[in-house]
Amino acid sequence: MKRLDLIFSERELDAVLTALENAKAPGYTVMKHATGRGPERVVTEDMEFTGFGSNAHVIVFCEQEIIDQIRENIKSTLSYYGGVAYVSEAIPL
Amino acid sequence: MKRLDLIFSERELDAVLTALENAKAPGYTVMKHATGRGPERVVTEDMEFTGFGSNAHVIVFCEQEIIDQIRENIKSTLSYYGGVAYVSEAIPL
Amino acid sequence: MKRLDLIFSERELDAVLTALENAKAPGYTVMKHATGRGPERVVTEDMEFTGFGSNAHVIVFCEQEIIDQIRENIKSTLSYYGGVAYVSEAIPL
Amino acid sequence: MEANLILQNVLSPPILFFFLGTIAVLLRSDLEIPAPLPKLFSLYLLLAIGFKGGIELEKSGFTGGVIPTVGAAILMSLVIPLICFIILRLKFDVFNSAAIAAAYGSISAVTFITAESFLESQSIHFDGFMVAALALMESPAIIVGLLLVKIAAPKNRPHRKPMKLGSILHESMLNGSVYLLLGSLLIGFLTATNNPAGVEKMQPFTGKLFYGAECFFLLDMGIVAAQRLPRLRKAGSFLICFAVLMPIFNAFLGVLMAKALSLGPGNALLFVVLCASASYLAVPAAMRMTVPEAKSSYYISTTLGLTFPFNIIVGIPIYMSLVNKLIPTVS
Amino acid sequence: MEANLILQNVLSPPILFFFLGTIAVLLRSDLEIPAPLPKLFSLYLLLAIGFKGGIELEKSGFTGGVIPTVGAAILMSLVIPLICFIILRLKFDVFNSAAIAAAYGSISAVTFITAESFLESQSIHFDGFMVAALALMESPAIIVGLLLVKIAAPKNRPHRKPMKLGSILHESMLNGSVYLLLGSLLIGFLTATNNPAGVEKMQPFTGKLFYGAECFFLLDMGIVAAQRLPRLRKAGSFLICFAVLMPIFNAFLGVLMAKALSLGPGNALLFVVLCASASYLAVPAAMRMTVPEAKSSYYISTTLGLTFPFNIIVGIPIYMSLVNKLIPTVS
Amino acid sequence: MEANLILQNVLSPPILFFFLGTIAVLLRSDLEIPAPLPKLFSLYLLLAIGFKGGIELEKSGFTGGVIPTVGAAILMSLVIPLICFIILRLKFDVFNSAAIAAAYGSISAVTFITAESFLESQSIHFDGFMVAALALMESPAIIVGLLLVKIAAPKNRPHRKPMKLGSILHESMLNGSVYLLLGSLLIGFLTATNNPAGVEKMQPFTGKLFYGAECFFLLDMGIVAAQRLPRLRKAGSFLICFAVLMPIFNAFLGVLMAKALSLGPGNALLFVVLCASASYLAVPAAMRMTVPEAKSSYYISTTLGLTFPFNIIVGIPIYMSLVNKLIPTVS
Ligand SMILES: Nc1ncnc2c1ncn2[C@@H]1O[C@H](COP(=O)(O)O)[C@@H](O)[C@H]1O
Ligand SMILES: Nc1ncnc2c1ncn2[C@@H]1O[C@H](COP(=O)(O)O)[C@@H](O)[C@H]1O
Ligand SMILES: Nc1ncnc2c1ncn2[C@@H]1O[C@H](COP(=O)(O)O)[C@@H](O)[C@H]1O
Ligand code: NA
Ligand code: NA
Ligand code: NA
Repeated sequence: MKRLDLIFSERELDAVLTALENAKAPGYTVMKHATGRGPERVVTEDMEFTGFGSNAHVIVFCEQEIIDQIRENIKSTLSYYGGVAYVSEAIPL
Repeated sequence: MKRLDLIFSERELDAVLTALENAKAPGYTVMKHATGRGPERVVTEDMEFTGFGSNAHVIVFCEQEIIDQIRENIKSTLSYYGGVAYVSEAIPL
Repeated sequence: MKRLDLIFSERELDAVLTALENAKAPGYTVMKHATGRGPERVVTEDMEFTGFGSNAHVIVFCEQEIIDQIRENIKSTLSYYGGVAYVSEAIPL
Repeated sequence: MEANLILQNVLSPPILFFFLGTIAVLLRSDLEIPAPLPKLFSLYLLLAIGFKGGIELEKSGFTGGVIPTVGAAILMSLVIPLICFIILRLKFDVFNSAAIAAAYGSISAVTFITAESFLESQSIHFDGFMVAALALMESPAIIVGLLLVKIAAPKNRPHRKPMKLGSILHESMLNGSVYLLLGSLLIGFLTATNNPAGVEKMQPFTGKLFYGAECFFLLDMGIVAAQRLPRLRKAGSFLICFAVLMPIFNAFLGVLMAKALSLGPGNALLFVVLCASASYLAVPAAMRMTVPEAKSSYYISTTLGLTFPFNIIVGIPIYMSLVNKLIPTVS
Repeated sequence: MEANLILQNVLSPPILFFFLGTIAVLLRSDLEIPAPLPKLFSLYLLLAIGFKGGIELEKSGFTGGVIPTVGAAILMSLVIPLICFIILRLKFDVFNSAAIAAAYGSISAVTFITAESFLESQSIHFDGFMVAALALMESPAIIVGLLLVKIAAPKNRPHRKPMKLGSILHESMLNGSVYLLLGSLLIGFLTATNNPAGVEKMQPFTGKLFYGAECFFLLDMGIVAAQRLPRLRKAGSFLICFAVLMPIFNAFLGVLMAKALSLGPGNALLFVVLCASASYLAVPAAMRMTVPEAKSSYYISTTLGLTFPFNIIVGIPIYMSLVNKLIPTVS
Repeated sequence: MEANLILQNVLSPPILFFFLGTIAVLLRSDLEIPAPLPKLFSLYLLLAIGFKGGIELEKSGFTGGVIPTVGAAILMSLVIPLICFIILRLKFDVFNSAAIAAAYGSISAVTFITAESFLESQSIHFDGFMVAALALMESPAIIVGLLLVKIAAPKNRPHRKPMKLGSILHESMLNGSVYLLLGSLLIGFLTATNNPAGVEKMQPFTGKLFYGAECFFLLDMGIVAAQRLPRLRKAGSFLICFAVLMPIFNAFLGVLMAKALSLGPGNALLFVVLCASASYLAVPAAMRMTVPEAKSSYYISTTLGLTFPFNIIVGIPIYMSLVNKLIPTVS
């Protein structure tokens, strides 16, 4: 099994969750109110104070095939609005 | 060293933490207010708005033996009320 | 690529972020309001109720060299005030 | 006349703010009230209605209609889930039927508050002890729901913890919102009895601020309800009809009971609203933990996405004119 | 006389709490107002100024100066970004220039509130319809900013989604804070028209509580502004000068326009403050999503770290004496 | 008479809500006030008592007993930790003894507030400058605690950063709650001096709302205190006795000092309460960062789980009758 970590602007949450649903992800977990800094933009921390502009951290545990399907849908969102996506190994307890 | 990620209803937090203590986990971190969706139930997101029903995300860094002990105590809680548990590798910095 | 998870008192956040900047980390994500328990101190949960004393969870995706540089700056902070730091593997999506 | 009442209701600030929230979702505005701020308002509202109810209860005392009315309210919260269960079993399994039935047997505090505001705007008197009825209708409905599951579906539950009566009672009585409401009622009562100055000093917080906080909370409820609406479509037309027709049917039951109790028009409306409204907080929270087999999207999208808006927008004025028709006022 | 006005302004509770927040950061105190509490106050303030504005709008009606004043305000929010853009292009690329320009064309609701409190403390009359101007100046500035990007920089944007007019309008009009402000204005208006008792019942929440909540929010703004300040140094001296001189220039434009509209001194000051203030909420949120190429640290550290404090501390009293000088009052 | 005072105290809304929170935990209800909502109330209460204290301080001026009383309060916050330290060293190491001692030398703002409400309900006069004493007792206790660590335990601290005097002062003076309290006091004073209208406009927020917000916060404190209680059992009987007997001893010291200062009964009670109460906010936050070797469960479970409830429930009325006995009122 794989673990996918997605971190991106909360504003894109609906788009990303729809992409996950379309890729038939078996489930996901969303943590809001994350802040941070990316390579180009000192974005999110600047704007957290009003509730605008903070990030969402989404975790998906799923099989490799689903990761492959998620990739296409999500990459364009992340490249436009910023955000990161990383995959690592995970074994069910 | 291993990293254990547990995601489950906040309501079960006490039960899970007690299980961790009993298994002699060296420590743990709790993040509340996580929402999400599981394979069967569109549960948590539906109920976050009132503060009821959101998830907790618990991270434990520990040795394999402790993982083995945690497994038994926790599996029944997760299978009844829902939730996920995954293990991955982690090296102390 | 590596994934670094740092968990420590929110009070040390500025010091840790400065250390990350100095190590030229390409970015990071901060999640506040984490609580927990460590091997020696039953600290954080006790104090979350007032907003003092909760932990921050910082995630950094970066190359091994940067991890090496982060290590030195951060270890002293974590050993004094408590906290954990673990590294694992991560592949960009 | 109904149309007139509906219009007056719709043009009150709480309902207007509810619409503002709903429309925000429909237009895809990014207006959001982030957690846990809505919880602040829901805790505040429970504390304030409980406290105010306790003060009124002390004024009215336990004489007259108090005991029979509260008793009748508890009876309704036991009977209504049974009727709902029978109807729902036509389409759903035991788990889902029991969970939805429990929600409709229970009450919605915000619907109740909205009805109170409506009565105040019409200068119609009502009694504080109705809050006691509100507080006492939540637990029985949960108990009936869980007993229905226990009786009708013991064998279908593989790998499940056995449900004990103790934990059923615990879940139903010590639910956070039931507990806070009853506790504040008691505190209000004790304060009014022993400490009139304390009542005075609480007034700016629990009294004056209430209407504004209600508006703010309804703004959030509008957002939340509109977010639940699309899921209702997935739930199918049976549930959609149920979510509108069942409250009306329960309102009829309520009016008949109110007539039998010879309640005044204000209390009668509140009684009817308690019967017609459905819980989207306490009951779902309890069901999620104790009947995990039931789909929460069913019981939440119906109660919150449809029944709640229906009741506060058109239900309350309709029930009012029903009350006016069926219960003759002594002039 | 200006010094006297400045002193009076600085010694008012909102400004004192702003300083308290600023100094907390400078002294490295750990005073913090954790998210999402500031959001609670910003939502509350928007709801309350909208609602109160709607009530006043109903009182004054749409006669007299309402339409021309609001029209002029919209015009200013279209013209100011163009001027700013031209100046900023001397130093910055199209993306950054357009984003900063949009911020200065738009408004800061908290600056507006502070100016209202200032006028009240001076017992100078102003009209509620100015809130309508406030609400209507946000969107045009965003539209101009996005159009500037669309026109001036289509080819430099590799791999970017094409920006559609529809989504530009959506982003500018349905932004959470614009939406809440306009919606509350409408609700206030409707309530005042149809339901005077409702106005009365909202008063403790939207009226009485306002000043205190403003102080609390300004405490947070002080913290946030001081945290942004160091980044401004990185942004360079051009932007630092821009952040102080541009508001003064815009204030001059505003005074001339106010004179042309023959506004009374209270309305004139509010008009000037709208021109001089810059947005650090709605516009940055919109720009971050639609012009991700622009550096948010530029448009936030200027508007929030410098222009905002400048305006509320010394700007408002200076603009007041400017108004007093240039617009003779009928005595 | 004491029993009567205790009963009156226990039947006031703040204490009743405290019980409601405590019982919720004991009965395992899921009532919860999620973070950061309690922080909202604690910030609000600090701001409001500071501001109101500042206004009162302006009224009373710095004449009469102000300077000696505040001086005596500071003295107590220096002496009490020393006494506590000696007693605690019988059982604990330097780190834990110093941390607990500092907590008992410092104060609990909520205990102070509850005492003020108690006095108001008894119509006993007290002076606003007591808030200044409250604000000024926190830092010295922290300083003593840290100096005790520095002096008594330099060699036992391997791998630790050297503790500098500068950072001790910083930690003790610029702690968020001390800072907000002192800052609001100053703002209240400045506003009362220069801007009486501003005082009036703050009144609904800082004055009227206070009692209700206090109740809400005490509901949360009840939950939190009850959650800490079980850990106290682990801490052992020495600490349990300490947590009840030490406040009583400190109260005696306080009464003697109050007599020496010839304070009126209201001020005397507040003075005694300052001596008897222990900090569970500022001091623990400071100790956690500067003396990480001390077990926070010790200093939090004693101060919050036992001393705080003891003081607000039975302590205040007992201290009142002590004051009444030892300090004869001029009739
Ligand atoms: N290397 C990284 N490690 C962890 N989080 C990151 C990293 N880079 C970016 N992020 C997160 O992704 C968000 C968007 O980054 P960006 O794409 O640069 O706008 C940031 O605010 C961070 O929260
Ligand atoms: N595949 C998954 N990946 C990440 N989180 C999950 C996954 N499945 C379930 N969860 C989380 O676990 C919670 C409970 O799921 P369930 O067991 O289906 O009720 C969900 O609300 C999610 O937060
Ligand atoms: N083994 C662990 N696994 C996960 N989190 C931990 C672990 N140990 C410590 N932590 C986190 O680090 C914080 C500080 O721990 P300590 O260094 O013991 O004070 C705790 O409050 C936890 O949030
Ligand atoms: Na019902
Ligand atoms: Na402007
Ligand atoms: Na003390």
